[in-house]
Amino acid sequence: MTDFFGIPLPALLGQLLLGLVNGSFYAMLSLGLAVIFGMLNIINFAHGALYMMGAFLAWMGLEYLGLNYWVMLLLAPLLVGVLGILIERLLLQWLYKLDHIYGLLLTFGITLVMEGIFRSFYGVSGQQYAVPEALQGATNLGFMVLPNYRAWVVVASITVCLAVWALIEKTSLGATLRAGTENPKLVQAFGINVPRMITLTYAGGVALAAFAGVLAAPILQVTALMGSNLIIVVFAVVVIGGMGSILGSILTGLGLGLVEGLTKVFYPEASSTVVFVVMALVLLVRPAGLFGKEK
Amino acid sequence: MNALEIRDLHAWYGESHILHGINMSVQRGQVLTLLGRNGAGRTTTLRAIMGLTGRRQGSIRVHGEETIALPTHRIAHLGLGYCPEERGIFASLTTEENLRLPPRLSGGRATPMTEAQIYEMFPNLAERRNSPGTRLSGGEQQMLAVARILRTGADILLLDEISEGLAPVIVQALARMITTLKAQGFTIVMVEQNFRFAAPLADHFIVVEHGEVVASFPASELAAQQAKLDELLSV
Amino acid sequence: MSELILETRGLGKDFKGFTAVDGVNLQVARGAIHALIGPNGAGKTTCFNLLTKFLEPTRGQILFNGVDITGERPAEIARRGVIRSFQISAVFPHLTVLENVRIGLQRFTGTSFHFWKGLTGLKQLDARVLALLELVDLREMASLKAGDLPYGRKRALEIATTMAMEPALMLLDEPTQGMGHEDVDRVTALIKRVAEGRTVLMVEHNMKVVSTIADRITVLARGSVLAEGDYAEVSRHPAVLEAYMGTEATELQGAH
Amino acid sequence: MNRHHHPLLGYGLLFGAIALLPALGVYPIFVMKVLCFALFACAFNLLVGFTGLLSFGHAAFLGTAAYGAGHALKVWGLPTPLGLLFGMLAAGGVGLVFGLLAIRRTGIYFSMITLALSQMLFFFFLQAPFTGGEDGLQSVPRGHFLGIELANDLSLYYVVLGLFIAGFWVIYRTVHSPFGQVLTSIRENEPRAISLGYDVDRFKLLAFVLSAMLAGLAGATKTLVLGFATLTDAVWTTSGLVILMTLVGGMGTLVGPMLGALVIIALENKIGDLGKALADVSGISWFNGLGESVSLVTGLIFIVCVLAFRRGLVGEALAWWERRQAPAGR
Amino acid sequence: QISGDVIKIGIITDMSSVYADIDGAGGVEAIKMAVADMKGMVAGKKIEVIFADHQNKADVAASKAREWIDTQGLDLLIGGTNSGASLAMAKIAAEKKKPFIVIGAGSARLTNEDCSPYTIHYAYDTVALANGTGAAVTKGGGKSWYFLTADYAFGASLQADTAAVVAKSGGKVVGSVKHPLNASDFSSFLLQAQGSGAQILGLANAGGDTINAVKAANEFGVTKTMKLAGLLMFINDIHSLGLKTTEGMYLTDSWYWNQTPEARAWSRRFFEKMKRMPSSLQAADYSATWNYLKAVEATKTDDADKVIAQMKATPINDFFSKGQIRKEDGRFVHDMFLLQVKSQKDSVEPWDYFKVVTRIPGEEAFTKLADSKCPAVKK
Ligand SMILES: Nc1ncnc2c1ncn2[C@@H]1O[C@H](COP(=O)(O)OP(=O)(O)OP(=O)(O)O)[C@@H](O)[C@H]1O
Ligand SMILES: Nc1ncnc2c1ncn2[C@@H]1O[C@H](COP(=O)(O)OP(=O)(O)OP(=O)(O)O)[C@@H](O)[C@H]1O
Ligand SMILES: [Mg+2]
Ligand SMILES: [Mg+2]
Repeated sequence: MTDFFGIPLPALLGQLLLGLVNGSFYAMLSLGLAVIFGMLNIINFAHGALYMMGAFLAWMGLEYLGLNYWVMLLLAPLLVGVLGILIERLLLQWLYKLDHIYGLLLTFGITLVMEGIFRSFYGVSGQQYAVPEALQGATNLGFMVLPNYRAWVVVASITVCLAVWALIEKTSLGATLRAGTENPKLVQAFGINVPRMITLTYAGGVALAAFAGVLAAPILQVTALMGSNLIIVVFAVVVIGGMGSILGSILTGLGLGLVEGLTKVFYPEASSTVVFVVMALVLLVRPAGLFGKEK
Repeated sequence: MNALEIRDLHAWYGESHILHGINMSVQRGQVLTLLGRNGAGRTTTLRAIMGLTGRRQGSIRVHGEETIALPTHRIAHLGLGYCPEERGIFASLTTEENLRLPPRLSGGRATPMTEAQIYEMFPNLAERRNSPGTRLSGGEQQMLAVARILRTGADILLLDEISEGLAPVIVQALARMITTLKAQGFTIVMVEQNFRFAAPLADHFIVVEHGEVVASFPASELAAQQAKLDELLSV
Repeated sequence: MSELILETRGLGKDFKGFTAVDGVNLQVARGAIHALIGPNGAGKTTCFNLLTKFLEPTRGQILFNGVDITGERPAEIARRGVIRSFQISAVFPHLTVLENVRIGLQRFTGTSFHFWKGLTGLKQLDARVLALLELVDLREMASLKAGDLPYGRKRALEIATTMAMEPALMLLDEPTQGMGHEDVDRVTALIKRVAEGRTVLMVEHNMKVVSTIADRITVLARGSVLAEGDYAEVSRHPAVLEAYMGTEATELQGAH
Repeated sequence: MNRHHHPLLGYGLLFGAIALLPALGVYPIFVMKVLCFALFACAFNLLVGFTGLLSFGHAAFLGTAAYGAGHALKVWGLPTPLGLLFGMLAAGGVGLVFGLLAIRRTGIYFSMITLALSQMLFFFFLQAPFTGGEDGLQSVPRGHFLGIELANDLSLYYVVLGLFIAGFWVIYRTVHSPFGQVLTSIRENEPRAISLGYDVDRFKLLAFVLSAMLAGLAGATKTLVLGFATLTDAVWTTSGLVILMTLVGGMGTLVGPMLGALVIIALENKIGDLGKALADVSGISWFNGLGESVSLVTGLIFIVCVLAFRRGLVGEALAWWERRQAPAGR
Repeated sequence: QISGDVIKIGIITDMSSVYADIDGAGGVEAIKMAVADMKGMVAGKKIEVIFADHQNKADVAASKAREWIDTQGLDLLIGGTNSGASLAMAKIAAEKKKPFIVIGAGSARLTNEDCSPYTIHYAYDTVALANGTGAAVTKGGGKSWYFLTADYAFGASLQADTAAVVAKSGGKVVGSVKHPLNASDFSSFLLQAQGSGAQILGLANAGGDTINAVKAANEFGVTKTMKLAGLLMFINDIHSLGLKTTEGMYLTDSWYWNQTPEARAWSRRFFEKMKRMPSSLQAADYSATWNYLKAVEATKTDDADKVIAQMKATPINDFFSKGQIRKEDGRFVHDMFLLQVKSQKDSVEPWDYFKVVTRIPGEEAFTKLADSKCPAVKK
């Protein structure tokens, strides 16, 4: 058996695969964050809280209404999207012309409020959500036994990521979106209903977060604070990829999952710090991130 | 029916009252030129037509339809194409995407130009079609700004200082373009600092001063009005 | 010292495969007003950015007073006396007019890193500042915030700030752009006045300005030098007529 | 323009009032804690408000100095002033390293690099044996300060106030110095400052190190006051907290960050009491729960602040004052 | 002799963050129940309860404690969860000479290196947990151990203490992996654990980390080859994980609501108010308050030294526990319990989660005086 720094190769492959699973969460969350940043110029700190809501909605759907995983996988993003519309219309729309810091602060405030509300209703220990029946069990890949559900996570999130990327970078709708954030008034003067477009973009971005939340529910404990642990990493992913770069955030998300997977084998204590090491290194070498365009 | 009919238009930026009752009308197929000193309110007039200022008051009819209460995108769809003073090229879009950005206007009555026609008119743009919009030089950006509203089918063009910062050859090309457009039946409202550029093109002149119209005459009276005009435009 | 204050040899700049400036050999004589003209996108602003090292040249050399300064940082070049203005007006909007100019002068006091000192030491510069403001007719506005000035006055303030640096070579990027006729004439006269005893390299579209004050003109097109000479020579040059001035050039009237 | 005539008089009155607080029955330890954070926020503001650099890793300096001073006082047994100085210098050293790495980046990337570096430092503090992990470095002795016995809360109070005034004075001086003028010009228009021959990176670096050292002074003093240093001092949320303090108070104003620190620290410490008082007065028992909802209430405050008081409390007050003055002035 | 004519009891705990469920508002309620059971009066004076959220920040905890003592005339300080916060508060209490009862914090330092005559450590500590689970599980046949450890001081000491016990009981530790706090995804660590071939997976972590680790262990089938032992788990963790995932797990706790009729009776009362069963910490909150008030009643004073002397002299015997607070270091030495999680079909009612496997006598569970690092312990 071949060894790699003392770790058998199959074991290493297994770890990399698990890294990829986490990476697909990062990718999907940072994608939403990047879309929102790109289009609204808002650093949406509330992303983690909306991810948490997605997971909670999945649980609530099952608990109170008996709606299964598949229904909630569609419904939760929709509901969170609607919430996104409210947030954008009521709060964010006043901030577009201001420095990033205000958007960050406001969405941070939203995060605290949302987490506070969920915490006071459901406590902090969280709720249990079972893996849907169709995806129970595991597949033996030779080098490891991979739970089917994790495989599904990878497939689902990569598919969604690529679809969103294509939508934004390759279609004229995407071009309109990009232009709309740069100079909304002018785009509106070309006859495009910009405010509605921006609202829907935000809704779409947070719906992605909710989708990730539903995907995460069977893997992680559903708790009020599950998003706040993640948000800062996802944030870093967006920066490493290059702020607002859609492709950058997807690839960086996946890549970072792999790097983290390796760190968990070789220096496990540092596995949540490694993202910052990577970020510092990348920014020192490439000031605008891996895929970002320098101004 | 006039293509554009403005009555007693007032406009504000925040608390400052910029336009104090503008009156003007443009017939279909005509070129109207707004003259005036820096800061007289010409750009503001165009922006007010598009609904881009703060508060507006009065009446603006586009092809007879009242637009004072409409949101900007609805106004545009009545057939207006706006080329702003600061050009407004999008940095995140390539030249080509910038060009393709404005949609076909539902109320536009003109035949939209094809991309090929546009690239023929502005070869610089064809060459730089894949580079980000704001990486174009100042002048190239100006060309792009004009070019992109020709694709929409807009039949009323609002052009703000389009000859600004352009090389003489290009300015001449633009003059020819406007003559052609006029022949095709476009209605054009131009704001120009460059009188030499504007003079041969316009059918009608309006001089704006402190947000009011202080002179208004057809091109035929230009010679007669020259003295007054010089006085109004000089310091 | 040589006749030439600034010289470039084979200066070039590529942007991701697009060559914006290509093999430019520029020679600016000491004491001259040298104009750089050319169609839009010819690479004039890029040239300025290369000369002041706001952009890194892809190839070529820059010599100032015969010294190779290609490897120096922007601030170093500025300290040699090569001071630029910007195409879009560049003042410090929240500082007063007086403070704007004083920032320029302050560097010579050697106290710029002194965070423990008060501002009284700088007050002694005020007399010189006011003299400079006088030169550009801004003395009465000395205590206004620079951001509140009208556009034309901002450009004048910029020139005053540049003057404070005692520049050996001033680089002015379209100093009259976006101005009304009155301001254009005023600024033209101002440039003429401040050019005495120093060298000016300017980018300008306004042919009236160029023809009245430029001693020498370099025409750029598509990144390289198309022609060079005084106004009479250049304006007759067939390639220049075709690429830049067009058929109306005889009227001595540019875009303004 | 009358109010500009005696700015120092105004500060004198302010500090005089603070000096009197304990005599009025205000709890001195609370005020000391507020003073520490106020200095921290002022130091941060020197960078963001007057130089235009938004650091997202300022807790690193607070934490470094807190641990540094704590270790020097407790383990090495250094005299208190030297311990504080050591903490400050340690923070300055870290600031120099961070600064050298981060200064060349601008905007959000600058913020992110400082965040990344401070997270790495946090990891170091977590792993290093001398910090005591999440239990913290406990029982740091107060000792004497230039002959003053600090065990008494009141003598400590005046020493801390003195340190705060010294720190604040440095900031005031810096802002109103030739150096401060250059910083302002960099914040307003960096390319223009470069073209005037200023090596902006070196100016930014000095500002960064100054800010780090002052933040360090705050951290070291805090350790002295509370008697311990913990990971909380170095964690990223503390970097967030100082941003909030500065914004709530008013970025780019000298007193704003102080007020912001007061508001945030009071919120953290007193909201439970406030809830109880509200419940007692109004008879609505729901308010009793306020104490458990610090973060929820904080969240609401931020939302309101961003929507309605964007320039911060002091900034809004100044703007209001100017609006009132304007018609009279013209 | 009662200062300020009122007995003021203050609790400072995590009310809003990761440990809020195991103590938090429920802990406050338990204290209020004890006060209510005293009819709100002791030695003829009123009893008042105040509480604060330290948000897991030591400086908030310490400044609040100091402020209460300095300005509110606090008579008893109760420290909830979080060791850092409790250590900081212990310093204040010692300096100000006020009784401080630690309930929720686990660090054994509180009665060792950092002991104080004014600190009473009430419910449990990491040593007791290690002794309980480590010894019982090893003796029960779990000879080889692998640790999944939070990269924090409590994780490290939990692992070290347990490893020592395992070795003493004849088992061996084959490996360990450290994970960062709030790691959220544990699959990778679990795979490493599985690769070790050990029989027992010791979870030297807490709260959300333990919960997510257990979840992932189920998902990856680790539970089929290894038995899980939670070294710092509470009933709330089991409640939120559900029996299906936790069935068969071992853990050690100081108390279980269903262990005796008295405990059951009290817990039902608690349930009425909080709509969930109490954790051991919440029961300890009640017990500590009750016994403190009894001591005040007996001594007719709120003088810290006298009351503490009285508490340390009186054996404790209530629904929470039986035992004695050690004079030397303030450790409340009482029995601990090794619990095993029931399977779903064995669970007959809500919150019926544990089977008591063994009772671990207090003397075995807690640090022996001979091993104590407390300077006040004379050797
Ligand atoms: N966004 C704005 N907010 C406030 N005032 C404005 C704004 N834009 C323009 N103004 C003011 O409105 C007045 C008219 O400006 P406008 O731009 O319409 O002038 P103009 O005739 O187009 O002149 P220019 O030659 O400068 O383009 C000026 O006094 C200007 O200062
Ligand atoms: N940062 C950049 N990246 C890519 N291309 C650039 C960049 N800057 C300039 N260019 C390109 O280089 C060419 C020269 O631009 P430059 O701004 O120097 O022109 P200019 O001569 O100053 O024109 P104008 O008179 O219109 O201002 C243009 O085609 C422009 O698109
Ligand atoms: Mg205009
Ligand atoms: Mg240019």
